[in-house]
Amino acid sequence: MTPVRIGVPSAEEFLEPVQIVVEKVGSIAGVEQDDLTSLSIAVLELVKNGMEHGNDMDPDKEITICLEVLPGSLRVQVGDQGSWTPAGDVGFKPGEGDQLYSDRGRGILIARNLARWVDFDLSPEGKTLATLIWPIP
Amino acid sequence: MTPVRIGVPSAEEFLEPVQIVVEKVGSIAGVEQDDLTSLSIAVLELVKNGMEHGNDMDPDKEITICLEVLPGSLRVQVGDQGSWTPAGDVGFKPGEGDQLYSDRGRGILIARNLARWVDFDLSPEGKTLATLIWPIP
Amino acid sequence: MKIQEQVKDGVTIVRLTGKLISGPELMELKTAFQNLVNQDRHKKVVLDLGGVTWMDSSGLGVIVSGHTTLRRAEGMMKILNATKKIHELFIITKLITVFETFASESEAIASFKEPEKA
Amino acid sequence: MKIQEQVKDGVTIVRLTGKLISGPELMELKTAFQNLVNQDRHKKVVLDLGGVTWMDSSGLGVIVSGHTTLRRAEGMMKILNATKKIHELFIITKLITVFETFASESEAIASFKEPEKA
Ligand SMILES: Nc1ncnc2c1ncn2[C@@H]1O[C@H](COP(=O)(O)OP(=O)(O)O)[C@@H](O)[C@H]1O
Ligand SMILES: Nc1ncnc2c1ncn2[C@@H]1O[C@H](COP(=O)(O)OP(=O)(O)O)[C@@H](O)[C@H]1O
Repeated sequence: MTPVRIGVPSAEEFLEPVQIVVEKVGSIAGVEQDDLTSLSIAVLELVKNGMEHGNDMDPDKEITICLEVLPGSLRVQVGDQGSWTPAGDVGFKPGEGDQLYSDRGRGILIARNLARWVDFDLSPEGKTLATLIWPIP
Repeated sequence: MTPVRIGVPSAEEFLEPVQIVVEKVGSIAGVEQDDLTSLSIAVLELVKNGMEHGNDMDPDKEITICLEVLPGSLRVQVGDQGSWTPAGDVGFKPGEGDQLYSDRGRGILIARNLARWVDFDLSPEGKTLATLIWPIP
Repeated sequence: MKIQEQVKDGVTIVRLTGKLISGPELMELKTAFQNLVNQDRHKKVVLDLGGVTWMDSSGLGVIVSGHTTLRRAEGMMKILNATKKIHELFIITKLITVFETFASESEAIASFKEPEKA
Repeated sequence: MKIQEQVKDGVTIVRLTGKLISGPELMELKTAFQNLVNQDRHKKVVLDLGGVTWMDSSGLGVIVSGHTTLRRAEGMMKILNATKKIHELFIITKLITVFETFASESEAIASFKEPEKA
């Protein structure tokens, strides 16, 4: 099966269509019904980060999402127009200092806890590319 | 706003996610609430044709849908892996002969009646590209 | 899409709700029409589209093929409650010349009655 | 997302239903918490998440910021009916250490009562 690709402007109103497509592809790929929400939450954390931090919520900047069914896993890649890679640890460590009561953060923490694997890299063109792996039967 | 792009395998289960995205983009582009269904019907007629006639329902063959907001119109382009362009008239002319009772056909007829404009061409790479124009305020 | 059947005054009302989008569900509808013939309930059929929110040429195709299946066995299908948008599809495709359409269930049912002798 | 409010035994129950996805609706929820303070109904608040089908870090962020808004005015918010999946998010983020959570509305309401003098 050819991958499912989506490219959307960096604007919040496109989050829900992406969420719906991600769950649909997850369901076709064999992700358990009960886990589809967790899958789409994890992916949308990456999509929101790309929109906010990579593309500054500029609707002229595209976010791409590519969903590919591999043996034993669904691979989701989220690309933005920035050139960020994490320097050392990223994401919140709640419980340490003020972070527990922060009204933001937690995105990477949640994505990493829900998915089997989440990491960030640069694409061949030097743009931020987040990769998420979800196990499938 | 950057165009919205979707690429899906040629398989029926992807029609509904495409329908949902098309209506969402239509709504953001300013298509009247009441016309969103007609918009997605017209687009899905082209998507189904691409899947069936262009890609032989082969899930390894991709259908691409690109939605772009232009001044006064929403332009939707549907691409498949075939190299078809209509030779003269295409689509049903119901009322002539057996076509009235056929259990298929009617796709292009419906798309052309609902949208402002529908036509077919070859992409620069020589692949079938259907273009649909929908008026927006 | 959901298919529900109800019999009233000897007329089978087939009620569809949701999206009639291509896929296994449309095949179920095709089977449902065939079953009406197998169960000898095909003489008087009303297809209630009141709850259908989305439908395209594939949905129309299954309805026409159902019509043909019923006609071959001397049955008859009428359309009830098509929304404005769906009615438009029947007009565009001239299927409006094939089907009798109704906006009231009781009128659709009554239309199957033999005309009273004067 | 839908926000509904109900007062029971002096406790304001804020019921959320649907998807808590980033966007204007989440801002409405933020405003709703501020309004509780403005209307002096912030002392005893129960946030009922029973009808929430989807929520991510942005939703959690608004809930935490609501908690902070209420606390600053010496109010208190407790969580009711978080589904298994949403409860998991509270655990992952350690917010479970910030909020008291309940699976029964009457217990959530009762928890605001002053302990009886012996
Ligand atoms: N795609 C990205 N481009 C640039 N920076 C990013 C990206 N994704 C994450 N980050 C950085 O990692 C931090 C932590 O992200 P996250 O845990 O999702 O919390 P939040 O996005 O709410 O700050 C962000 O604040 C940002 O500095
Ligand atoms: N993308 C396409 N690639 C190849 N042929 C096509 C394509 N789109 C339409 N056609 C041709 O045009 C005909 C009419 O299409 P349509 O009106 O949608 O009816 P149907 O698809 O049910 O046959 C098709 O039968 C097919 O021969």
